[in-house]
Amino acid sequence: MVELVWLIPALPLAGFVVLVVAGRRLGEPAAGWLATLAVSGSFVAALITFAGLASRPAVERFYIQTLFEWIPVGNFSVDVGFLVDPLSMTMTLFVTGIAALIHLYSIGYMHGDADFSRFFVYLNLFVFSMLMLVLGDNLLLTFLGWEGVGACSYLLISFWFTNPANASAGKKAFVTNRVGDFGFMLAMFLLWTTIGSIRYADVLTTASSMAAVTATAVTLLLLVGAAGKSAQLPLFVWLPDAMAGPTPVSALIHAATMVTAGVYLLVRMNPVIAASYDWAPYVIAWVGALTALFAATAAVAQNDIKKVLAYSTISQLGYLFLAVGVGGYVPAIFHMVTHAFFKALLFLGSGSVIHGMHHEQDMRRYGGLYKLLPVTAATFIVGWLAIAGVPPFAGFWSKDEILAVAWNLPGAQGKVLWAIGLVTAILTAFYMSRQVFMTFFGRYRFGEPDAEEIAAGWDAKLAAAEAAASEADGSVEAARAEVETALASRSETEAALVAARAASDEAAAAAAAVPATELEAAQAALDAAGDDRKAKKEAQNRLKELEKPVKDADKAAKAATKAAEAVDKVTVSIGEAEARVEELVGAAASARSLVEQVRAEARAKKPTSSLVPLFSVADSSDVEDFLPAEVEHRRHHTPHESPALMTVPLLVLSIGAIGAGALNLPFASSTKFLEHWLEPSLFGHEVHLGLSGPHKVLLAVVAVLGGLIGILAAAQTYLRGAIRREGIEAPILAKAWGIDGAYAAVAGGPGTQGFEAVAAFDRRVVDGSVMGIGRLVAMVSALVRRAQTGLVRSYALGVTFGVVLLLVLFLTKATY
Amino acid sequence: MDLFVFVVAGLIVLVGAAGVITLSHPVHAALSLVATLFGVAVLFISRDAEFLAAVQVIVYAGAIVVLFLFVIMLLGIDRVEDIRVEPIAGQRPAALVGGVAALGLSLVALLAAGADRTTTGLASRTAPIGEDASNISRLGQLLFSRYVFAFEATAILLTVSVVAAVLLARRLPTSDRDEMLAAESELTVDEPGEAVR
Amino acid sequence: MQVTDTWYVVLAAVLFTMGAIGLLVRRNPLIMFMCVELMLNAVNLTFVAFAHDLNDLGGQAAVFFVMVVAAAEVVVGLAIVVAVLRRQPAATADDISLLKG
Amino acid sequence: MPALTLALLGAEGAAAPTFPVLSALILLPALGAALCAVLPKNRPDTVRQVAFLAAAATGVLSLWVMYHFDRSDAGFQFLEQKIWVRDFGIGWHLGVDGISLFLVVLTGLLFPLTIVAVTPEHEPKPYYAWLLLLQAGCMGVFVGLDLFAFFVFFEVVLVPMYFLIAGWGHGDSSKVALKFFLYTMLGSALMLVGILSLVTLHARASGGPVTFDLVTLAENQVLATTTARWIFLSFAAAFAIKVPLFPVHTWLPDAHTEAPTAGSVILAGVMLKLGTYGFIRFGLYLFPEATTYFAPLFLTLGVIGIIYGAIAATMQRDLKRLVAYSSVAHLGFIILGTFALNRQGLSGGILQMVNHGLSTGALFLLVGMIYERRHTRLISELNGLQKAAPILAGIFTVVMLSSIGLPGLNGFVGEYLTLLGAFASARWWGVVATAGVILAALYLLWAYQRVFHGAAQGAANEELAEINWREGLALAPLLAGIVFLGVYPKPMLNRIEPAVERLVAHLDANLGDDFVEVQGPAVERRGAEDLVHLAEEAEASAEAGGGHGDGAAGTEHEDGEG
Repeated sequence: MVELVWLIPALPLAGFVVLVVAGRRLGEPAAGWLATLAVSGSFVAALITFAGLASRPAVERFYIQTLFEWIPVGNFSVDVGFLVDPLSMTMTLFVTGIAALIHLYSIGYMHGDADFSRFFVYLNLFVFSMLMLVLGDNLLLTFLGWEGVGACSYLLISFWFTNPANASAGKKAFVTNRVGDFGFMLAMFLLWTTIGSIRYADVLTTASSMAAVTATAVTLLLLVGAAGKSAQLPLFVWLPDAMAGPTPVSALIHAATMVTAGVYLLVRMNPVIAASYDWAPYVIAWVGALTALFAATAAVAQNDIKKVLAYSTISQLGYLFLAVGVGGYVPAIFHMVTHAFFKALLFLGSGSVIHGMHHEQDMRRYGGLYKLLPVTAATFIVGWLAIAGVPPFAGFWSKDEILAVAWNLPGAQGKVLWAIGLVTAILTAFYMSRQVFMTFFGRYRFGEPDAEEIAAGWDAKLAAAEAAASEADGSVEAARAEVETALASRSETEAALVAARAASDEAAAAAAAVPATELEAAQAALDAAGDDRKAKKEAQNRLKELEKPVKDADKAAKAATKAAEAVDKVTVSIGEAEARVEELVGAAASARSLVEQVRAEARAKKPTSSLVPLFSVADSSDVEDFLPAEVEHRRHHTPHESPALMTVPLLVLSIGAIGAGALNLPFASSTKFLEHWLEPSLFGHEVHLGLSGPHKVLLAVVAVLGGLIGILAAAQTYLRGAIRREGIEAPILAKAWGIDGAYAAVAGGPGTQGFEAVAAFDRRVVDGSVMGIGRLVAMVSALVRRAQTGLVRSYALGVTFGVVLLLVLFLTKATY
Repeated sequence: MDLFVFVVAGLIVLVGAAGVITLSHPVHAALSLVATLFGVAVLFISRDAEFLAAVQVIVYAGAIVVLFLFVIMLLGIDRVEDIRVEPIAGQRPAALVGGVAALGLSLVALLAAGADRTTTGLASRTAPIGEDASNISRLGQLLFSRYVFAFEATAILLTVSVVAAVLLARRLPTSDRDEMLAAESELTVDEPGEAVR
Repeated sequence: MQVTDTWYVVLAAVLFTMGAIGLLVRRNPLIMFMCVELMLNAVNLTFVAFAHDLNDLGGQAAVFFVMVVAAAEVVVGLAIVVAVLRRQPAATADDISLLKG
Repeated sequence: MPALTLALLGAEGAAAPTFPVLSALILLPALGAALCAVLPKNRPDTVRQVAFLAAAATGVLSLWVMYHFDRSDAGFQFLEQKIWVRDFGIGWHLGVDGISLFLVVLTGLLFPLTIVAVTPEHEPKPYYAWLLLLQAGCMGVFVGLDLFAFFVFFEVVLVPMYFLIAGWGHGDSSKVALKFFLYTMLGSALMLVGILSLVTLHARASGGPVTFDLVTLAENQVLATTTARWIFLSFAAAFAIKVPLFPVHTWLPDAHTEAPTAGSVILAGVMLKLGTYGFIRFGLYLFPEATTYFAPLFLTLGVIGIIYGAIAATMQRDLKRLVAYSSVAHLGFIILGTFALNRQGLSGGILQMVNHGLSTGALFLLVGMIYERRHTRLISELNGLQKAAPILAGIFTVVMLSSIGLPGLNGFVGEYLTLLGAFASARWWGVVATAGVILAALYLLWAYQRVFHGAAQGAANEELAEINWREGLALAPLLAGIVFLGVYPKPMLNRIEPAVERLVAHLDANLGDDFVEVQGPAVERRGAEDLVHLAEEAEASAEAGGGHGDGAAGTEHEDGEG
């Protein structure tokens, strides 16, 4: 039955291949089901193998299955083969089990995604790599899985690649892990050069004969690798960003399985750690403890529901390192398993919330969701109690063990580590409670604009007012321009009037100049003419010509009056225009005053801190019309519980989160199932507690009290508002003590400049010198070219001197 | 007696040469060249090379110089070279130095050997100049026996050169001529102003 | 006063030098050709002188061939000169500088 | 090519015992080139088919060679030895061993694939003729066992590449082609001096006749140490330029950038290997002492290449240039492995040559495809391509990961072995080089992110055409090789290792105590039963109350109910 081990990784691999080939054709949801089936199959295979292994006597629970020789060169040789022992079996079981659940969940979560099948391709590949990591019978095969999961994590983090943030997060994860892998590779090289093999069977059995210095070097190099993969200080920076990936990925890869690989590696190599100097393990312990504390403090101030869980994961992994460092391998694995359950649960729960909340991840916009998402809320609360260390939930047992082992460490160091662990436990309880309260309890805030949005609203309002004011000013200007034009036209018309009057006077004078006598004479002549046609005609003409000036005068007079009327009209229009200017100026003034008023209001009412008031509804009535669109959006969106596909895994996991503690109950040796199970793989390097019963009970009580304190503090803060949050959610915590920022600054500043400098050096100096030589040749030949004058006679001169030289030669050589 | 001949002929030769290189008018130069050639012919006789002397007069003075004169006439005799100017800087002093150096060195080479023995090498590999038969007949025999191939080659050479001369000097049909002119201008275009000094 | 062949050779050397200098100094292609002829004659003179000195007709034969070559050379050369001058009537040796680099 | 015709006559003169397959490997493409050159201009398709047939036939023949290669024989196989120029001891001496075998196969397969994948923009006739001539030349270099023949082919290779770059390249390709030509020519000139002096000095020192035969020259080392070192340097100069190593690498980015796609593929896939292959075959084999003497120098140059190339690649704005600089880094690994002078390093180096040929060749094909579609290689111009062309992006991802050195893909095996070897024999070089692995991820992933990720801007990026069947056909074998060699490199290593062992033995024989191959100690494999034994011991000691865990084993049974 143990011989079936090859099946465990084979099934996900098969699923991967099938999906690569036919995934798109299968489409949704068939592809998802296929993937799930493959992983579930490997879970079954794992169970069978487990049964086979368990059926053996304890110390004989080792089985190596070699498939084929992978890289044989000279004295170096590694196989593709599997090492089945209690440790790898434990990992395999919970990896495949949780992976199967998360596959199931993903079918629901990824519903409607364009790249549905691609997602499951990656997931299956990941499971395969993870299993290679766990089951590999040599360090190199583990490294294969190690890099494989890294690559899958890269692919999955940047799954929604159209968003640049996701893409760079994936790259960051990969590169940061590479830094760790540097250590891993060197560790392998060192092992091979010293003991000539990197197969676990050889390494573990010869470790005791290894020189302490070598062993220490290997341990520390492996620690570097593990710190990269398990996001410990100082290489943790990628994990918070990794939350950019789809939530199931965060649950599977960045909480339950991949990130625990570092711990697994260290536990696997326990004989080497044992062979190294005494202080070497403590380095691991301190790295873990500090990471745990650091991450917990950072988690307190996060507002993104997934970021909180991310830092919480880092912190819990710190616990595992702490446990490994103080020799508590069993507690480490124990907590790893329980953590896998409840952290996966929490992530999936948050995923369900995000799913229901329309992909909103900001906890400040949650609140009171337990009514709307009952199942999610219930399971999430289970997970919360588990991680907060409340008995009898799983987290309590495992965390308590770790603290006990730390305390058990002789000397003050143990106590300090224990204290750090305890503080971390308190913080853990606090921030998890904060998350739960902000998400599921309190007022339903989804529809409300939060502080930032209201602030934005105020800005919008102010902007609008200012726009109006400037518009008013604009119209004033326009009116003024009108007035100007009117005035101009009036002066024109007046000029026209003057001219007209002058003309009419002139005409009148002309009319007056005509003597009446002649007129009468003409009249008389006409009368006298009688029927003498010729005379009559002359007289008529004469008369006409005499009367002409009079007619002209009349015309001129009419024109003058018309001009006068025009002037009057223009004057009137000017009056109107000025009136309009007046009123517009008034309007502009009022608009400006309105701006002032709004600004004043804003100064008064615009929320300054980004903290939403949890207990009083933020007043957004003044800026109602100016709020960002998404607020409106959210108002019309009612959160909905996720489908069964997603809730079922939640329920299953919550059962684990409740009951996983039963794996290793400290009441009696007989109940320490996990410890006995793992014993062979630890080759007696496990530290056993030398503490009396009451002593342990006391420690447990302290731990529980710590957890309760944390919960109560959170309740005071986030349910009753008795404690002010400003002090707690400090910005420095929000950006995790600015470490990530510092890295970014170095990489972006000196780093980039340095690289640029190298590139420039390559361009200018290295290539420049080459091209320079070319230019030199060109210059020289240009000079030589001058010698060719093309003048026959100068060539002839050359010949002549040649002759002279020859003669000289002959004479010097000649003998008589 | 032959001292007198040598001096006179030598003077004629040198004066003629000087004329060639100093007289600016090509016709005058050609005439002084004739003088030189005659002088050389005389010297030939005094070194009992009668046949060559004859050829010298007939071919050189008779044919070649006349050819020169033809060409001069053909191209117009009016083009007189201005000897006072020297476009190439330092050409004349250099030429003088070079020439004098060559002369001096070769004289040194000659006189260093002493007056008694001027030449080295084997005598009479071909035929003695002696008095028994006329120089002409013996030279003729030599040319047609020993140097017959070379002699024939000269025939070919002359023919070829005549053909070449005809080809080169013939007046082209205008079209080709234009092409050639075009080609010429292309060739000279990259150095404008060089062609006309 | 015995006139040895050396005198002739010396004379030839002077003649040759004059020809050479003329070639270097003059620009008129025709006159340059004449200078070449001078040099050839100088050579011929040495040939004859040595022939006499060695009592060997070979020298004279050589002179014969030199003359032939000279004739051919003049013919071709003059043809070239004609061709060139026909294109650029005022050309001197310096104007034909197509080989200028 | 006079060389080939002469060779042909020689082959007829002496009746070959078997079919002269290696000559055929050289002649087939050469004849194909000739045929392409004489085919009518107006029938591009015919020319193309002829070219493909010739190249493919060569490929099949090379596969035949691989199939019939006797893995147990460490020496040269398929030997052919004909007199070429008797008086100078120049022979037509061909042979293949584990070192050259896979390079021959690579040369055989890469060319037909390139012909399938890429069609020239203009003048197919000369293009294919040059390409085939190039293949012939490369084959000649890899199978030639006579310094003269080697040099001839080494030079023959330059000419077609020059014309390919100058004629079918982009940008001011003629200038770049000239740079490439002169640069490599300089190295070759030095090497020619080296070859001639080696031959003559060898003849003088050994008192034997003058011979250009590699094996003869290598197998009896008669030169004075310093002389050998100088001559080695003259060879090394040529190879260093060809590889290229750090200070003399600047022709590579230019050539790659301006070259046509096929040119880049062949340049990266095959021609760079002339240098690394030369270092092993003509550096290490001919001058064992000098090689060990100068090893630190070349280790350093290799490491510089790895780091420097990676850094320079990170800052490139041109996708093709970036890949070119990545080649500088990868070849640094090969040099590192070569001068590690142990089996792991050498085998890794040889493996890496082939791997680099596959992955970088594929990368250049892909970049070329992008260029065909977008007519730009500027990373800033490209974005969000994955949306429009997921398959192209997927293939690019796989190739990229192989180039990064992801375990399970071919790139890793070679890289790992070279680093392993270097760590064993030259620890600190190995350590620094390992750091280079980090950078590899950096520049490639960054480039990938900028080109394929993000939202596509501009119609050209949004409507990028997916790869067509022809391109897929060309890429499929490369991908298959990438995966297969990553998962199961054993058959290849088995054929390489005997030759490498022979080289190491050669070093040992000629250096005696001055040389020891450094590698990890040999151990007998342990199995599960040993682990069981260990566990039993642990349990026993725990029962005894001694051992680790401060004797808590006893107490923990009593400890009370919580």
